[in-house]
Amino acid sequence: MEHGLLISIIYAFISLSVATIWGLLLGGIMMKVVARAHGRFGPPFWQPIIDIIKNNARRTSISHGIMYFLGPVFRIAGGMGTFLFIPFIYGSMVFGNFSFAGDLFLVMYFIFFGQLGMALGAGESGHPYSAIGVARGLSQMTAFELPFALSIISIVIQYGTLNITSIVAAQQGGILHWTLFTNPLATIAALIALQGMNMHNPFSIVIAPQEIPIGPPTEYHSNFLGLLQTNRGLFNIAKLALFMNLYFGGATNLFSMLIKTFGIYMITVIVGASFPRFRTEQSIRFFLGVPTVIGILAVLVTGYF
Amino acid sequence: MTIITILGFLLIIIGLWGMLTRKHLFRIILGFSIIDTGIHLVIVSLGYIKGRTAPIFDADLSPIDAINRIVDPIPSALVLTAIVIGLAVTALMLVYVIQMHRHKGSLEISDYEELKW
Amino acid sequence: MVNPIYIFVIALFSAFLLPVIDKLGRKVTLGVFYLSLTAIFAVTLLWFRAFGEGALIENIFTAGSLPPFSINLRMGTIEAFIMLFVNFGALLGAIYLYGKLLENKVYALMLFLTLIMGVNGLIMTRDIFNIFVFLEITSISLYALIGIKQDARSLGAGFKYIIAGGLASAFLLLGIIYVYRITGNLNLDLIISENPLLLSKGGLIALFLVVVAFLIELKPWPANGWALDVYEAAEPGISAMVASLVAAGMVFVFYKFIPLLPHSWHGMLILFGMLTFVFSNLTGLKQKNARRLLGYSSIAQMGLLMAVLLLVRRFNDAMDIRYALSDIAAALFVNHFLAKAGLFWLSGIINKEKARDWSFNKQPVLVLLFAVFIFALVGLPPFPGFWAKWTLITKLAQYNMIGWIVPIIIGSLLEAAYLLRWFGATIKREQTEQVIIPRYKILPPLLAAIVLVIIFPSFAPYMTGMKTMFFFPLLAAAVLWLLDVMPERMRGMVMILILAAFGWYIYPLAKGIVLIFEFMFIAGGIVISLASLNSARPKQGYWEFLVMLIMSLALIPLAKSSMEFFLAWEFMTVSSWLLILRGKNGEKPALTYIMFSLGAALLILTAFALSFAETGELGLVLLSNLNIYAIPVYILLALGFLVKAAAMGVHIWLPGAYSEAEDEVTPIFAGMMSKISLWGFILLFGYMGNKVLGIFELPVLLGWIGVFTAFFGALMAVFQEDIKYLLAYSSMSQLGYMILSVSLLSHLGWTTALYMSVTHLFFKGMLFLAVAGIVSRIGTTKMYEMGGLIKKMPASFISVLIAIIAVSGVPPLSGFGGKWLLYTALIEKGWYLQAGLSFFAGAIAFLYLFRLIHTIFLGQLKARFREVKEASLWYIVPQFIFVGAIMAISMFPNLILKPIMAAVETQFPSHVNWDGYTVITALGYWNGNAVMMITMGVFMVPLIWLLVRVNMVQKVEQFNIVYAAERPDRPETTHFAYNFFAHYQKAIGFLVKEQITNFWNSVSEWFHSLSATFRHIYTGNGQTYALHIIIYIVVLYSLLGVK
Amino acid sequence: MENKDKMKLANDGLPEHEKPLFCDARPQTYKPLGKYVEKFLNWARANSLWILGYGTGCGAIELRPLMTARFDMFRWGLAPRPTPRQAGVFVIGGYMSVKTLKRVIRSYEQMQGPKFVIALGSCTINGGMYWDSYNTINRLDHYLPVDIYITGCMPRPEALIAGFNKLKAMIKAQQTDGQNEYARNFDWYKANQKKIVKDWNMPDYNW
Repeated sequence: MEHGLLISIIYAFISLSVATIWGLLLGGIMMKVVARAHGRFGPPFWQPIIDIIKNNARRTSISHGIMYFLGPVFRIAGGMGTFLFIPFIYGSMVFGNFSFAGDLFLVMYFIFFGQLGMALGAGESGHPYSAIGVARGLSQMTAFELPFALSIISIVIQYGTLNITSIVAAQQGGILHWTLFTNPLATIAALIALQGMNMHNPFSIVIAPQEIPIGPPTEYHSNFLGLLQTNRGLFNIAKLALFMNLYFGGATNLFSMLIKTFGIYMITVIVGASFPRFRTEQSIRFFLGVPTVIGILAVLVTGYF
Repeated sequence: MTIITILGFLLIIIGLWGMLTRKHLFRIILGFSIIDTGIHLVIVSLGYIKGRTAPIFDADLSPIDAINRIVDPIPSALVLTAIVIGLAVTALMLVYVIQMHRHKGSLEISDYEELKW
Repeated sequence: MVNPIYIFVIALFSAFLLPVIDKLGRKVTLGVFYLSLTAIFAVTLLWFRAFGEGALIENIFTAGSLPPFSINLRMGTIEAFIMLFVNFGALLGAIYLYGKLLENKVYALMLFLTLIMGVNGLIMTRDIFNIFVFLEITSISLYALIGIKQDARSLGAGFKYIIAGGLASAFLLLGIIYVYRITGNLNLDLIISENPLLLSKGGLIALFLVVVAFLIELKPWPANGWALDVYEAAEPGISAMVASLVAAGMVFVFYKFIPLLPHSWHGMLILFGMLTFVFSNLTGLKQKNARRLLGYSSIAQMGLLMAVLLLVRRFNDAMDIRYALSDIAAALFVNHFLAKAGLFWLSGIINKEKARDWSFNKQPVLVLLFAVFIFALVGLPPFPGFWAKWTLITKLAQYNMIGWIVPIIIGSLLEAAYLLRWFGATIKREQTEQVIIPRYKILPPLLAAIVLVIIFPSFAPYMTGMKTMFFFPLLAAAVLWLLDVMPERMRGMVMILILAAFGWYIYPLAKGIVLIFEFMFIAGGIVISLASLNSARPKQGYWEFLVMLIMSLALIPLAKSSMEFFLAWEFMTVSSWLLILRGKNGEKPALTYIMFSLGAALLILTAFALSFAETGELGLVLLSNLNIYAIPVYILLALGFLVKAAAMGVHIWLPGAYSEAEDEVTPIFAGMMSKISLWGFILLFGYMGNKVLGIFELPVLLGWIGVFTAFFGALMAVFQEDIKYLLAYSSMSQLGYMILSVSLLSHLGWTTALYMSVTHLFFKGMLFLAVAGIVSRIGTTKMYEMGGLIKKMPASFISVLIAIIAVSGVPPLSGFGGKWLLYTALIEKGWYLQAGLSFFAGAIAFLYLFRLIHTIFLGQLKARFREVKEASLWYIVPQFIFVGAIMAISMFPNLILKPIMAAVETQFPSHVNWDGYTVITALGYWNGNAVMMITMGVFMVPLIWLLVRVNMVQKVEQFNIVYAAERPDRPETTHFAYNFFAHYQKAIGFLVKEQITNFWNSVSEWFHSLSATFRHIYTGNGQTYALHIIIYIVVLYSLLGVK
Repeated sequence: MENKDKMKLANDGLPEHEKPLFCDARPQTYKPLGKYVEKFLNWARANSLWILGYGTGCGAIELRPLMTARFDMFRWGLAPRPTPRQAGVFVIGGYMSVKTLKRVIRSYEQMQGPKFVIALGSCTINGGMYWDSYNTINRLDHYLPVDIYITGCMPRPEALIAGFNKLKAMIKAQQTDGQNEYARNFDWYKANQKKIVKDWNMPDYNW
């Protein structure tokens, strides 16, 4: 740490704010895009922010217990932590975050922190749909983590490091240095996994409003839901930033970050708008099929040839 | 190998045959006795030296020239022991058969099969 | 010295005297009878003492002339030794038969005396015809004694025995006369000196007839149906005599003839002995009648003894033959003699035909006796059988007779299977009626057991260099047993004190990696044992076996020689097995466990034997010098340790063993005992490093096994409904990671393995203790019956929460360190696909961990648990000690990582740098401290936001949920818990079909079917048995190549 | 102590062993925050109306077209929500039978305040064509505080949109406060509800 604790906290705050707002707006844009695809106008793209304000403005709330109360805290702490361990913009002091604390694996495992906490909170609500949603989510998570992990292993072999900053550094100097081009197999595997991570169609089996009314957060409302929604924006950006760093050369300035994250997110949007939902076991089998094979190929190609 | 030896072995085989084929307990014992007799014959025949006398010292046979005139005395001694033992075993078998008959009223060996496996 | 001829004199004189003095009353007669038996025993005792003091072999001549003109007897060390036991057994047997002798005619006493005289004669005489005579004396008195019981069954059995015995003596007589005919001698010593004469054509036939007669008397498989019937039907006191002292006499006669046998016969005779050993035990598997079962076991033991007597002849070194005789044959003999006689006596006391009707678990004396005899027979330490098998197998390996080890192992396992199954079933069966124990009947088995216990040190070979502390587990268990009168909690405290003292004692001996293991075992053992103090209700055998288990675990890493290692290993196996057996439904899992453990132990034993064969020494260090046997030793050791680690394929013992053991013991199994296999691998890799077999690098293979274990363990854990099964499979999975990382053979790999094993101890300790606490309150282990317990048991919840975060590897807790190290190490080594699969396994872990915490603590509280209280402090305190430990090492990973890395550095060079709290490898870096701080920081921000507005929060109850506008009906229908991952099962459940369990079940089924098939040769018909004998003779004749 | 007990509900409809399973607190009234803060929050509330659609009556059929491309309710910040916990507007889809009233009350009470009710169709006003049915209620606002009635049998989606816009205007103007009204007149509402619903096996207030 070259600068003081207070400064780094301020920097982290700025970084978090920017990411959260951008993440929420991205969500709004997605809704807009989907609406246009349906031939609708759709809500304003800042709708997610209004929703969050509204939810926090609720007058009442109920609590099923301490774990229920802490669930959203875990969730957003997970989102914030994940984001903070990823260098957001390469070379930037403000957006460098706390990536000194750990490397790629830390980020990968910190993703679980929020999910686990949320699952526990949802579990304490006592609502069966919450538990079913969590069970589905975890099952699908195991499945998409496999191609993702293989892809990560492949690029770690490729770059010989787990340090995200170093991986970004290695991709500088032209678009052809991006992992997307130097290791397309890993990128494809990871991008398919990303669709699972984002849990939009066809992998929206956790929320599944038609069967298990939105799953885990069935009982969440008011400011709890506000926290969850905030996390949705932030966590989204954290994932996108990770993918941007690993596969798309990272970002050297705010603008390229905006472009790249938007671009990566558009993949999810397009896929989501185009496909109906899988059943749980279909989704699991899907991820363990072609994406995993691609991931294994990526590892074999980088590791053994 | 004298004729007596062969005869002895023949008896042994006949006895074995009887023992293995007859179902009646007494016949099995008989078979056993025949085997015994056969063995005794074999033993005696092995000690026999042609033209010599039994190893019993009496007026006709003094210990001095016995070495040239008697058959090998050890088989004879052995056969005496064996006969005694065989007798004892046969007697014991008969006692067994009587007791077995008393308990089960049967003399067929195949009726004593409840202990198996 | 008393002339041994007086043995005959005493026996015959009192035999003739008895009917006379019987007029004075039976008590007097019996007095004389026991007096004469004591006198006979005293004579042999004197002789034995004399030989102990260095007396020379003595030949006793009769009839005033020297052989060949007279019969001579010999009294040597071996004779004295055998006769000591024979006459001791005779005395005990007579005491046991006191009741029968009192009511039967006086002839029984006479017969008994003649029997004893016959056996003594068989042992001492050096004249072959005299052997025949004594054989007949023994046999005839035995036939008569069997008949004394006077019921149809024993008479039938006796008759079959007579037929078989008669056939045997017929052949013996023929053989003897031809031996005489060819050698002109009846004296064994003279015949031996003129051995070449017998090597002629006729001589061999004669010799064959003699030998085959004694073989028949030794009841070889399959020509032994008559013997089984006798064992089953005769008065147990008589069966005990047949199995012990008569068998002893026969074996010794066979031993006397061994010098005469041509070397070309040895192999075939050994084979027949081994066949008897294996197949008798195999046939025993299906046996339900207790005494017939013992009969099978006796016959098997005789087969083994016979094979051993011939095998030792092949040792090149005369010294070795002597040692082998005393260390193997004598040990086997004593072991079998006392144990089998004891068991027959016991069977007479219990007086239940069917083995499954035995039940006496409320009578500790019987339990103890049964345990001693069964353990001795199976060859568990410290009984002589254990040392005998150890020496036998090492010697066989040393003299390049590795092939013979296989039947010994198979036979031993089969025997262990039915004996230990019987033991387990008997101990677990609730006793319904008191077994009446006449004092005279309990004395003989008691004495036999005592002798077995006190005699064992004299059979422990190679005591030189073996540290006394390796017997401490036994000592500690004995001390606790003697403290039985104390209150239960006091005993527990004593046990913990013993552990602490033991830890103090061994602390100076341990350093580096060993110290880490000792820390786990001793500190972990003490903390986890605290939980066992929760109840003051008496727990028979609990503390004894617990202390034995923990101490033997702690001793294993301290072992310097393979002997020490194996002894501690067996102590561990036995004590853990008994602990599993204590569990409520422990019978079947305990059997599976002990079978796999014994199999593993035998593999390890074979490996050590091979190592000994090559290096000639027992030091474990010498494993690194191996050359010829390097690969087999490597594979055998690895297999043994894999079984202990419950790796994929041999894991089926694990779930039952962990789950059915008592709840307080399971954490010790999962947290500590499982680690011993890791120590095994460290030992293996540490000394032997990397080995290549064909194109396979063995550590790579092991690594794959490890990662598959991790994967399938996790997957199976996902589908469990029973919480203990879930945790058991989870332990299997974690062990898989450890095997994987230790197979890396790199600094990071070993660091990972050790780091994981320490943290695994912490969190598995917590989890299993939490479960124990919960189960103690709610009385079920089915997860779907729980739910919503967070409100009732918050402390347990916190501990489980911390534990599952740690297990899953989610930062900031210590589990992440393990994962990070693992992946870094794997990628550094280039094991990429393994890394991918272990990542998958790690992800699957989330499934079962969430299920664990959700279905127990979250969701809906059941009505019947509404009044449940928090688990007792005895459970909570140890858990929170572990919680503290986890938090500490999460915050300051250096606390544990630095010592581990330093310890591993003695093996592998380190490429790890430290920068403050940041650990930096070639690939990445990790700062546990900073991660913790940041996590706490980002946790506080939203928490404060919620707390600011906490006023508006209304606390609600469990049914205040959205339920499609309805109200929930019952918690049971609202709690989503059963078949939690149904969709996962649908997707990839096919991977965990019970194929491996089915495989092992069919292995068991095959053996039982084989057993059922083979035992059908025992038709029960005396004639068939006679035919068996004839066929046996013919087959042996043609196979021996007597031409 | 006495005061505190008064705050508790009796929950007489529940058997004794089920009483601990339900919260027995009374609903509270809430004061608005500072003027400008509340104004801002009301703006947000008005522009993010999450609907709990209770399609019990035939009127609900006109609710669905709102989500289609033709009517596109999303552009006004309206969105359907599958759980009452998260919804802010309760749309009652027409006639209310005795059986559904119970569920509607439960769902309404489970919504978090501030919450609004839009009653759809004539049936909710006076029973409409079912006014003399033995099985339906006539006036919904005897049982729940209704903010907006949309007349018609059935009302067209356009009418619904108009209704929603009216509701938004009312929220912004702070003219409607169903939650407080319900809490203030809780005993009256409850008495009315219990008059209709005979098998009251729920707590008196469904938190």
